[in-house]
Amino acid sequence: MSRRSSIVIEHLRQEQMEALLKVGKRLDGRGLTDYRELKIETGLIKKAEGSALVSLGNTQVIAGVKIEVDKPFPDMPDKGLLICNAEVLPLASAYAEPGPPDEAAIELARVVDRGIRESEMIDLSKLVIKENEKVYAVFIDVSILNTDGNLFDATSYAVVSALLTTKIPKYEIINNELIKTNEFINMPINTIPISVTMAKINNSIVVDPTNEEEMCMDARVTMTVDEANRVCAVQKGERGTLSIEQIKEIINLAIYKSVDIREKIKGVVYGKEKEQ
Amino acid sequence: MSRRSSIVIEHLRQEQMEALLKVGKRLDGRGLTDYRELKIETGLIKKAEGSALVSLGNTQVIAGVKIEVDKPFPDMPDKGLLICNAEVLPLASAYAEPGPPDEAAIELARVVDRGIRESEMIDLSKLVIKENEKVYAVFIDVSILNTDGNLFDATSYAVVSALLTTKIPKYEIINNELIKTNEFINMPINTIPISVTMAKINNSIVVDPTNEEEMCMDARVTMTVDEANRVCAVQKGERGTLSIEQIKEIINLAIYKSVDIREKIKGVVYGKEKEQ
Amino acid sequence: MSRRSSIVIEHLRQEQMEALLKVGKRLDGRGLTDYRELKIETGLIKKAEGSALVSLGNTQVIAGVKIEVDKPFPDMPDKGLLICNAEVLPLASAYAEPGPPDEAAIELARVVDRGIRESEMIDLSKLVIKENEKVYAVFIDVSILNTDGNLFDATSYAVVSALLTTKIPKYEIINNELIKTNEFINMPINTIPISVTMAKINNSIVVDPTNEEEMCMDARVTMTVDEANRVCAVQKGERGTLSIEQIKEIINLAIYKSVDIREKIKGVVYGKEKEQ
Amino acid sequence: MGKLIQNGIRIDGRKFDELRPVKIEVGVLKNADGSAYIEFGNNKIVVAVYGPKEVHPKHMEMPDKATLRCRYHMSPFSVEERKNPAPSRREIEISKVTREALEPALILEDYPRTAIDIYVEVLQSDGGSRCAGITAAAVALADAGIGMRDMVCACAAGKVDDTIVLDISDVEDKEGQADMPVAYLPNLKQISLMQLDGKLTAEEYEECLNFALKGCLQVYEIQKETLQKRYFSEVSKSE
Amino acid sequence: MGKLIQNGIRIDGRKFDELRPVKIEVGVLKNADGSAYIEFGNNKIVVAVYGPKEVHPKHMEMPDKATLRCRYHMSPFSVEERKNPAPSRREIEISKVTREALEPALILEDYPRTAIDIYVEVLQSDGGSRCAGITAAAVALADAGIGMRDMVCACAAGKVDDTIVLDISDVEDKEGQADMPVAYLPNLKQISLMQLDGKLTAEEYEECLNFALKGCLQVYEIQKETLQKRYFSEVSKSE
Amino acid sequence: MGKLIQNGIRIDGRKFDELRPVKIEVGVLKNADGSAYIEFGNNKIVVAVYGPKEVHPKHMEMPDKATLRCRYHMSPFSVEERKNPAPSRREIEISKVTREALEPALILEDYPRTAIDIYVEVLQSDGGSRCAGITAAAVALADAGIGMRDMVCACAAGKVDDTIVLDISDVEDKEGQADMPVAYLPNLKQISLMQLDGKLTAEEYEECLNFALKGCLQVYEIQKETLQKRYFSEVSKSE
Repeated sequence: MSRRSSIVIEHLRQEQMEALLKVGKRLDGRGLTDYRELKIETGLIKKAEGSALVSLGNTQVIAGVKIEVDKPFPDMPDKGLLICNAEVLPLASAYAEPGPPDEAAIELARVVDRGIRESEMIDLSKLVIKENEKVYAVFIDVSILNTDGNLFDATSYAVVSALLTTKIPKYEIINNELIKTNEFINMPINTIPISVTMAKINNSIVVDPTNEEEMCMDARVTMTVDEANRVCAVQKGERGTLSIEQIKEIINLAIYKSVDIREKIKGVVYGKEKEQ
Repeated sequence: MSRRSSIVIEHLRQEQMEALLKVGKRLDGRGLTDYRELKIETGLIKKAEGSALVSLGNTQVIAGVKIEVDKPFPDMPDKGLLICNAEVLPLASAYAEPGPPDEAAIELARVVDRGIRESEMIDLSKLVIKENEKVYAVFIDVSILNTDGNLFDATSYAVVSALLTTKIPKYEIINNELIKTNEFINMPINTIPISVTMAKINNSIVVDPTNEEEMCMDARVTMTVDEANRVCAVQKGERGTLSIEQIKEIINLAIYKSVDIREKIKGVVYGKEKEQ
Repeated sequence: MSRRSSIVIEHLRQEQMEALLKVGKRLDGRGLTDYRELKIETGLIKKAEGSALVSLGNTQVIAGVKIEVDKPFPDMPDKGLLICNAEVLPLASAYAEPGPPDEAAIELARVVDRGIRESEMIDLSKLVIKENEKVYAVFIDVSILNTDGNLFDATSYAVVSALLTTKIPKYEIINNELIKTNEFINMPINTIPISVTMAKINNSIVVDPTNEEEMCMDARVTMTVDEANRVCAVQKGERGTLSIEQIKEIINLAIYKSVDIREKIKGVVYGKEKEQ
Repeated sequence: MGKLIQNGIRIDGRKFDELRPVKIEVGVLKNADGSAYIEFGNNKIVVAVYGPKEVHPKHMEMPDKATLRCRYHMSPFSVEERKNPAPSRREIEISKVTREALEPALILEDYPRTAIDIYVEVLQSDGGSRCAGITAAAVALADAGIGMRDMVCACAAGKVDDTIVLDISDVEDKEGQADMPVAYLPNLKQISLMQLDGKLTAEEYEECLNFALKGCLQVYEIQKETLQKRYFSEVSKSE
Repeated sequence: MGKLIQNGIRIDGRKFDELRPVKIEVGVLKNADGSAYIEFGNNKIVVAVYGPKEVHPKHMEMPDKATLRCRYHMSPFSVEERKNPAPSRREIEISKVTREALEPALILEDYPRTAIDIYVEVLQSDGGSRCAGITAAAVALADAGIGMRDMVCACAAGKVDDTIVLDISDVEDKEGQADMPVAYLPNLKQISLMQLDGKLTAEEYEECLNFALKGCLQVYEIQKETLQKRYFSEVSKSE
Repeated sequence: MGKLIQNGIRIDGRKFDELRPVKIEVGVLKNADGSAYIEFGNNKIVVAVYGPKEVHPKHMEMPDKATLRCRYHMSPFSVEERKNPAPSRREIEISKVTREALEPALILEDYPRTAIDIYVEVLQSDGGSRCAGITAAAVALADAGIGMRDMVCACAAGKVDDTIVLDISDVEDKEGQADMPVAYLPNLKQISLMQLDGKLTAEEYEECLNFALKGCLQVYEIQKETLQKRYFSEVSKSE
């Protein structure tokens, strides 16, 4: 259903938001460091080697993993390839336009990619069919279906969940010919990186901002944390700034929040696997 | 010379057209199921392996066929390739713009391609040099030179005539090397598909609509008919609708008209060939 | 610092320019056939195999040469490749826009390329690693940093200087494998072509026009002259015309001016080389 | 090549005139003015409708009615081989015929100088994705409250192993002899989409069209049920 | 390499100062405001002129004269190897020099705030297609009734086997030593296009230019004949 | 893999907390409203600022402040393998973070309805080019006379051979363990750019950030010297 509001009402909402933040509350009733409800469904797309539909509140994204066989990069002859794209589909909001990814969608894809890559979530050295010649190429495409803030985390969780449930069709080289076998191998996983996005609004730090909150935020920081509680990728965005004290606060918050979310994802992914 | 008319005059013409259609007549004096004069000239472009310039009334198009050698598609290792493109050149009308093909030009090329492909006009299995490795790729490019309605049929007749007169330079693989011989082979032809385009204007069905008629039509149907009088490709276009009875009428009309046009094309193409 | 002037002042400048030209003088004090100061610095970009930063008055351009190994063109199996591009960077003037090269930048790159190619400056037959299989590809990219007229000559001098100082990393094919050695070979040079650009303003011919002069010029002619005083490439541009007499004047002027400029370039390039 | 029909049963177990399972949900996207999700065999498609809204660019505005725009798009992971996300020629053609299939059902004259945008996103593709997309789009348009003269329901029929069958699947499309997608305005009894790939005699053509129309009517029943459940049985739950 | 000249005769049988056969037709396209078709050797080129007309986009409009635009384009089948239909860098450069070769002959001041579009479509390409295109475009501009100060005629000359020759063909261009396309305003005696690929001494340059101008004048005669036949001898037949 | 640190000395001879040589020049481009050239290690970067100026396209105009735009671009010859001149996804992301790093220092409210364009051109690239570009851009903005709340200085720190070090070079970036570019407003003590590639514990993170901020302050001193020399010691020479 259509949601249209006048600028006057928007300004009233904003004042209300700021007043609430001062007393540690948010418009939707959450505490400053509470996430919205996270729902994950994997395996929806049978034609993809892995897939996950994620809702974070009203933000909804779907990630699909396709596996192809390709040549490795000349300077990485013993590594598989990882390619991550994201598109904010025009159906996702009244403000999204069809066309190639804009600046914001490119940043989104690159930050999510960085979290996967820098955490070394996937052991790319195990994705080699024949060194220097044939490796697996992991294409991760994310379609944003509905936007209501925090695309970074929703996209990251969808990508991580899709990768965790990906089955790679096994190829072999026999007599110099590439043969697709009937076997599948699991995606080789080292760690589960968790993205935690925080917004600074009027000097308050909140996690998992909604669209309304993002409209008012000064700065955004996304930190990706691995299972050893190390920060592996960070992106500060928007035109606001942060003090050193705020950054220290944010690091600890990211590490703290990542633990619960990782457990949630593991529950869904491995729980589901047992069911099958 | 420039042809400019005011909206008032256009409306008067439209009223006149509608009045005439009610009594089975058309603005240019044709009956509802009459085609305009069809002129075909083949072999105009010596640098192309086949070519045809077609006029259908004032609509004028030129098709050229170029033959290249390429790899087959992995899922069709024993078939040659067929690629059909059409461009409405900016010289064709005051409303055509330079740039990549728009929606209408893409539909045009795809519908003409469908007629050739689904009728199996060309025996693609004979366009193989070496299975899985080298096949002939048939590039058909159509340049629309002047538009006055019914681009679908004019384009299709140009493509069919160009293909019927195409001589393929013969290639051979000798000692694993691709060699271009001095011989030529005829395009392997199974059937001659004929496109028949009909327009519904105020519940009358006419064939071969002019530009003026297309401005007023509710719906357009293009049916391609093979030599066994089978319908092989259909495209309904525009925002109007058709009743079941109208569709029955249209099928029979398409089959009926296709016979004459096929004879006409054969006359030009094979007549000309004997001359040479 | 910002340079902004009103249209009134521009018209006054233009009148002054035209008055001066009638008495053989120019706004910046030069005679009609004088070049502005030419400064050349080579080797600035260590990551490029050759580079040169050129100032011609306030026009400033930088050229970089990158060497890659590629397949030769099928119809030139015994020749290396030469690819020349130019981009007027948006930082070069208030009127330059980001985006793919426009008509003017494409003409610029093609005319500079033509001078290099048609003079046979580089002996492309010496850039072959293995005939029909592997040749050196010479990529010349020019970034225009500041525009103040006569981009053609400034770009050409930068390209020529960069090529003259290029060291090609030597590749060899050993056991069917391409190996990069630690050796370097000099760019094989046949001649040093010199571009001379002349503008016709109100029937006066001037060399090396500034931006102000180009705004008023009727026609522009660029002639590239080799060491044997032969004209190897010509491009007339802009909407004005030339008489036969003016063309004769221009040929001799181009040949005459080319000698000094060639000496200047040789001095910088070979002088510098001896220093090293 | 294995036969596609054996003992009167198709390769996926269906009878000649049997539809694949169809499931439609309405209102699945929060931001859209109307939306629907359809599973039609293995097709999984989500559709959003935005509008009536301001027209950008302005020159597309029409003084007497709404501008209808449609984008049919496949997600890169929706098919066997990863698809480049840029729109292909096939997607551009399907966008056009989808728009033309829906337009006759819409009362665009009620919304002059506005735009109505329909976005069809194929998350998983199977045979007949254009018909499934049109079917879902019609439901999403109803959900958006756009004035309609009639519903639009769509279904393909075709020819497989010399037999006319309803609702061609992926395998039947690739290995079969003809595929005819049809969209139908069931109350006005008008056909708004008709295409054909493959060879049919005039008699086969009529039989195939009749099959397709019967399929359309079955699809129409599911559309009606879906909307009914959404707007009437759940009236108490709605906000 | 076979020699291109033997016993004073060129490889296609022509003398040094002989033009290839040239044929021009006017008014070949119904929709265009002016049009022409030229066969110049094996070049086959059609040109349309549209205008004076409204300018889109508006910011290209000029208050004191018409905006002249030109597109030189080759059909994909016009050359040995199929050409991608997207404009190449070569086509963009030729579009520019074609426009600049024609502009001095046009009285653009008579049509302020309008656009004049010239479309040159090369259906079959041979050596000298830009000169052939300019020649046909000038005739099409006359056919469109655009005010002109002079005709524009164009022809190349060049150097082949150390000999200056007129009207370079495809083979002579590829295997020869120099190619100089020239466009000329014959009554104003002004040169509006001049390019050179290849090496010439100052003396050879002048000789080559003189050859080219003689060729231009021959082309001019054919242009005049064509227009005369169209506008005067056939006056009774015209509509 | 050779070790990157031996006996407390880095592979290029630097100490852990030592910056590469940095040199800045102001006013290097004649046409720009402000410009700067920086050598930061082997980075060679030129920056131009144009504005405040009219906004095109008009719809980007803001009624209450200037529109800040930024383009970070690498010349094709600036890197080991020739770079395609079209903007890559990496360049688009860096353009965005560069703009966001500079914006908090600018008093954009003083220039409503105008645009300020920043063009960062990397002529030669080394590790830390985004920090070098931001540093030079801040100087070019000052040169253009744009009102600023504070300078912006930028520097990266990182982790190499398990050691936190300042100002990561190309080799250290590729072979090292972490790279953290930071931009800093030195008087307001605010961080406007912060990114991380690589793994750091919370403690290492703080240490690394402290290193980076110390580097920023060193860069700030060089920025101040450069501007001082330009605007005060050379006051007699300026035009």
